[in-house]
Amino acid sequence: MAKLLAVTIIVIAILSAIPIITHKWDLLPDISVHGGLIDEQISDTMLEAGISFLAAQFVLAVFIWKYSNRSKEAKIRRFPGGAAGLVVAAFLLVGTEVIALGIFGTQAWASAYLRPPAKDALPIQVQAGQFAFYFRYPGPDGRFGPIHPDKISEANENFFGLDYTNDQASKDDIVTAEMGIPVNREIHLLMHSKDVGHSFFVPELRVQQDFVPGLDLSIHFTATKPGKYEIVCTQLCGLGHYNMKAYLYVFSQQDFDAWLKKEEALQ
Amino acid sequence: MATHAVHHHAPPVGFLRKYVFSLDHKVIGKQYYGLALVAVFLGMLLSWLMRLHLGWTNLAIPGLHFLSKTGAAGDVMTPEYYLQLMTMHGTIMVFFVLTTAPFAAFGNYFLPIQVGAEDMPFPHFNMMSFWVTLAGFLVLLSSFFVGDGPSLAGWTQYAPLSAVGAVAGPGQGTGEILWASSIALFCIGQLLGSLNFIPTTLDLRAKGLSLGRLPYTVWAWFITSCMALAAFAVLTPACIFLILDHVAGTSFFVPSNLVINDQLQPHSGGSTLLWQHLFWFFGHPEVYIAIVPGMGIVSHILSTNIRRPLLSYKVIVGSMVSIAFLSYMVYGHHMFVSGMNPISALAFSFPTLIITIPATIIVLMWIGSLYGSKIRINAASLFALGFISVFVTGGVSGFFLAQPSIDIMLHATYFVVGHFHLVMAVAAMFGIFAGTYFWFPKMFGRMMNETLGKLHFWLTFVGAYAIFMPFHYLGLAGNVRRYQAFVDDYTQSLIPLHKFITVAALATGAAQLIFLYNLIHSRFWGKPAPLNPWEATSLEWSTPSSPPPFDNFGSTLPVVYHDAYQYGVHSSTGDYLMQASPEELPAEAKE
Amino acid sequence: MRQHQGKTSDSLIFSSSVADTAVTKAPVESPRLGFDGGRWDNTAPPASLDRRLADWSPPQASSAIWVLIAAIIMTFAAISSALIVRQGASLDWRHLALPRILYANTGVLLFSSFSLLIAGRRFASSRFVDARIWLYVTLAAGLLFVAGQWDAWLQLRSQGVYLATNPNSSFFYVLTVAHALHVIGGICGLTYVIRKANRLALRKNTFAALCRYWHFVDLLWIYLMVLLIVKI
Amino acid sequence: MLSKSKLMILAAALPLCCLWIAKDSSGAPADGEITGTVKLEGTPPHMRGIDMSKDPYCTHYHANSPVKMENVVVGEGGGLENVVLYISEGLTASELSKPAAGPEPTFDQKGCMYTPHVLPMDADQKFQVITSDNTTHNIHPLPDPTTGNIPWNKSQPPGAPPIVATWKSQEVAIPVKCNIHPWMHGYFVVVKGPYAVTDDKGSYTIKGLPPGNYTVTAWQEEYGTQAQKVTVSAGKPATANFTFKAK
Repeated sequence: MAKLLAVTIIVIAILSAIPIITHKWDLLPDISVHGGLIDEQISDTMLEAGISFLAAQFVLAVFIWKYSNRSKEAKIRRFPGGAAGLVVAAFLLVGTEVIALGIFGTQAWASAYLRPPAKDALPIQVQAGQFAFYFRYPGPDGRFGPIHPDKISEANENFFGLDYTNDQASKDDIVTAEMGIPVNREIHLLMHSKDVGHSFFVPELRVQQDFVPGLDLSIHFTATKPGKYEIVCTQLCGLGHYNMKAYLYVFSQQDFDAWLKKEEALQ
Repeated sequence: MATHAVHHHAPPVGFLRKYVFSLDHKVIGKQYYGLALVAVFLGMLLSWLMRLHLGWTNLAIPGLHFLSKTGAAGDVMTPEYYLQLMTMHGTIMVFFVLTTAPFAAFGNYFLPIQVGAEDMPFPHFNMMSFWVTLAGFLVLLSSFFVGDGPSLAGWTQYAPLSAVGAVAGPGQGTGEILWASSIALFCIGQLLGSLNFIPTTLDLRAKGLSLGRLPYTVWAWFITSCMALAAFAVLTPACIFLILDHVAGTSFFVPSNLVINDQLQPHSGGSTLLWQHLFWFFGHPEVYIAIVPGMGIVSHILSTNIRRPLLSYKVIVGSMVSIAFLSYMVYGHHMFVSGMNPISALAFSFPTLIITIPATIIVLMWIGSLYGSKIRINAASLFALGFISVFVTGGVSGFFLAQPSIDIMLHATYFVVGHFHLVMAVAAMFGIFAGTYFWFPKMFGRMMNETLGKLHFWLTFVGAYAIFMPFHYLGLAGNVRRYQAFVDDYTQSLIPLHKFITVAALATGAAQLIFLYNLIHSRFWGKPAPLNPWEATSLEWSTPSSPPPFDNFGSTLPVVYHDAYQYGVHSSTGDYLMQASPEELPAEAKE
Repeated sequence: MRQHQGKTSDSLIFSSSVADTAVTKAPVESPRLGFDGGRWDNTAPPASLDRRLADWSPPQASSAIWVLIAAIIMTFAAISSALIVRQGASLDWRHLALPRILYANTGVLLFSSFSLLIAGRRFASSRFVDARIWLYVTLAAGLLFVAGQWDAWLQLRSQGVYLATNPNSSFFYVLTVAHALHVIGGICGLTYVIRKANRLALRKNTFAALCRYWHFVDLLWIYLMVLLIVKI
Repeated sequence: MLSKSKLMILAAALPLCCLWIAKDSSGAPADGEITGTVKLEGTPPHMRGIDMSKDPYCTHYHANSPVKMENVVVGEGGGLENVVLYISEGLTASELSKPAAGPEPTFDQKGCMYTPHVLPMDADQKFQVITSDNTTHNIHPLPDPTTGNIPWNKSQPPGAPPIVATWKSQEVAIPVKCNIHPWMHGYFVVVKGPYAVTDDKGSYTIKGLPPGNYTVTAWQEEYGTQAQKVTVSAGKPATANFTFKAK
């Protein structure tokens, strides 16, 4: 029975490792500038975690195999080095390992969060609500009109609560239901939630940030590969959470301008 | 106040006093165990329904509409009903199973016995603790039957979704208020529990039982009650704030200018992050409240079944203590992408990484102790060994989630679900199973069926991995948690994996029925248990009978002469020496 | 063995002579091991074992009180930090003119602690009649404090300041009501102590525990007053 | 003090009176009609196109028929669609309490739009919400809490059975929306007594009215209500035309 347990543990460990090694289910391809560091960090961590995982399971299995149902007079032996050795090992191996991970990880985090957006970053505002994203482009004047919560009305398709009659800045704002961005240009995303907590997650972009109601946050990123991607909500926001999504189109600059023209016509 | 300290030690008379409103810590422990048993099977049923729905989204589950007229008309689960089941599953499991079973149930039953006391110092508080907790459980269940069902905001209940009321979704009105009240009651119940556990450990120890001689379990329960003290004392006001935001129109958690369904909400200026801070300050220690008793139980059972003391008593206890301390400095890692200051994210990241060190040390102590030992295989030891394997597996995925940069990718994905299910849920359950197989003879005076127990272990061990390992792959592929269906294009390829998980979950769940049968059958028809079936040393095996008499040790209380794990020695009884036996060991035999 | 453990640190609070009469009047169960707490020798190992393992443990009543106090501190710490976060979260924070009576209540509560101290002194010098009088005085002061708080709430209501009027009023009510509930808890304890004292069956630990709790709730109120004055 | 015989007479008379009153009110033939048209004067407001790209099913459904908002729908000749007309004054108690005739009003979810956009119904009349879509919707009516109508919020997965409900008190009008598809919104108009809704030409007919003087009220979601006094006589239908001014 004990030997069976040992074998089972080893088999399970190997089976668990195979999909990771063969990249059966892997991260979606990265299309962002800062994403490289994150992927690197993940693969480093995967390596260290994987080794610790396999090592621990194997040693566990081996000991179970060796030291189960021994004879009555067999001698109890003490682990060479004893507790002290293991504690030191834990501090040296695991301790240094995790600290190293933490320090390297700091780079990746900093590249995503601690760097201010570039001057020429394209500002886009995204508003999350139950259960859809809507996007706003400032238009020629480069300014967003103020949001009037009392004017927000999905019934009248006034998703941002803009006052078209009084606010000059609002007149040329372009509101869209899908997000188009130019490739290789930094996007400064201003995040606003009109009701509850939501989150903005684009796996390929290596971007995830919660919307905090009553607190407007902003993130910035640069996409490097044209294509169609999905924006999904990762913060439980109600019954439609699973279906709260929008499409992200990464265009070449001229395609982007054309797309924006088209959207403007639809206003 | 020591209101009830002295006066209750006549044997209880009358059915009510004996079995219902009992002051006896043993009966209360059994009551807690029963509560946890009901709760765990209910929670499992909910997870079955959820898994079925995730595997085959528009599948009609026959009879489902009996459970909820609105949530599942025509037997097809609606999104809101899925989320409601999910919320209830999480709440029931975390609070009423993982906290009550290893901590309140086993703790109540064995803490006083293992310290050689007759009972807890405040039996009336102890009784209240159970009944208040039970009331909390019933209040939670009642939300299935009122209004449009239970809350759908998940067990973390993030504001403002949880605080704005029915307009935010089904169950966010009455159901939400019931949720908050239930948890507030639960917190009070557990505080009353800690109020007993800590003095019991400090003051009621038998003669000669110094802190350095306590069994690991006692330390675990003591540390846990200290953690529970701080954690639940913080969650209680949070729940009260939540209730006030609902019924009194206050704005603790609801900011201004929210527009829900085109209606401008009346609230002003609350802070949504405030809830997250309060909740996770409780929530992260709660994870350790669930797992530390498991660690204690496993250390205890392991030492007994490998017939030797673990490598270092002081190191293991020290690690548990340091885990408890660190657990209050790490809660922010749940909020890396919640709009916290990016710098503070780093500040929370490092303690989180460092907390892996004491955890690793404990694991190394366990594995190192196996070396050169004599492992006895029985249901209890199998689950203890399985605990180590599962705990390691769940633990290493913590390396990822402790790092904010990686959390950008993995936050709120199935990777997280896999992580905490393995390290917290499955591991803690293994601890509970091990404890049950180990202590059942003492609790009920009968042995459990070993064969069924082993069968139960194999199915559960393999099944748990089959269910929760794939969660990590899903997470890496970007599959977001808390979705009732997968409509995103990039998740389509993952649905077969979900189907596989569902099948595994159904099978593993079914395997738990073996355990239930074994439990009930052995309770009444199991073969009578000897006083010390496992040749164990600690005080619970020195009681005059199994189950022990109402005052545990009969007329005389034990005196302790040895530390709790005198195994692998040469004594008159064999290779072990009981804590309470005055026998002196030949010098060379002492470790 | 039980003989050997019969001695207890948690003796009756009354001097031997009175205690004897007390025992004839209201027999008190002889304290048993495990429930007399107190002395370190209760947990010290027999001579045969090395002394390194000896450790200290207080009477369980008082350690329970410390546990209780820890929990209460955590709760109020949570509420206070919530208050600070909430105040920083938005611009709708007003300042509240505290009802004057709060200061009077503070005095009353301080006096109650003081009178409880005197009661303790009287017990120590075994002047039990005075002691009990002072206990009643403390009880009265406690009740007066709660009544005063009630009046403060009424005053605010009459000014139209309700729980949900603005964030700081919410916190004012939460804090004061929470504290008042703890005072009421203390009053229950005090009545229990008085009942015991009347039956001449009061134990040192019980009384000491009550005093700790009472003084703590008092200090807690001082802290709250500072918080209210500064923040609310 | 009354003598026995008088009491007897009174007792006999009372039911007779009741009978007579009842006969009078219910006897008259209820075949009167009010017809007319509702027009919009001035340039209709710009109806924004609806971008359904959030849910591929909806986009695909309207692949070659772009959809616009339906807040103001003007047919040929300025006829205003989706205007609800009902009798706001003049109905007798028995008319008011008479249960609505005809089939249950049905509110369909088709192509991620509500058809009809506005659903009039009688108070306490059963109506049903069905879905023809292969995507999950949730139906979330938001009545004014002061009317005593209770708001609800239920999802309807594809193939789920119809949701049957009633509104217990009159309310003009109850907005209803789908949270999963935020552009989906319509109205339940709950009235007492006979009602009608204008077709794409803006014309309507209220049937089943006994002769008498009535006030007809027209309600439009953007432009609010207008009222007219009308006299209905047996045989020929009375007419009442309405004109709303574009803002």
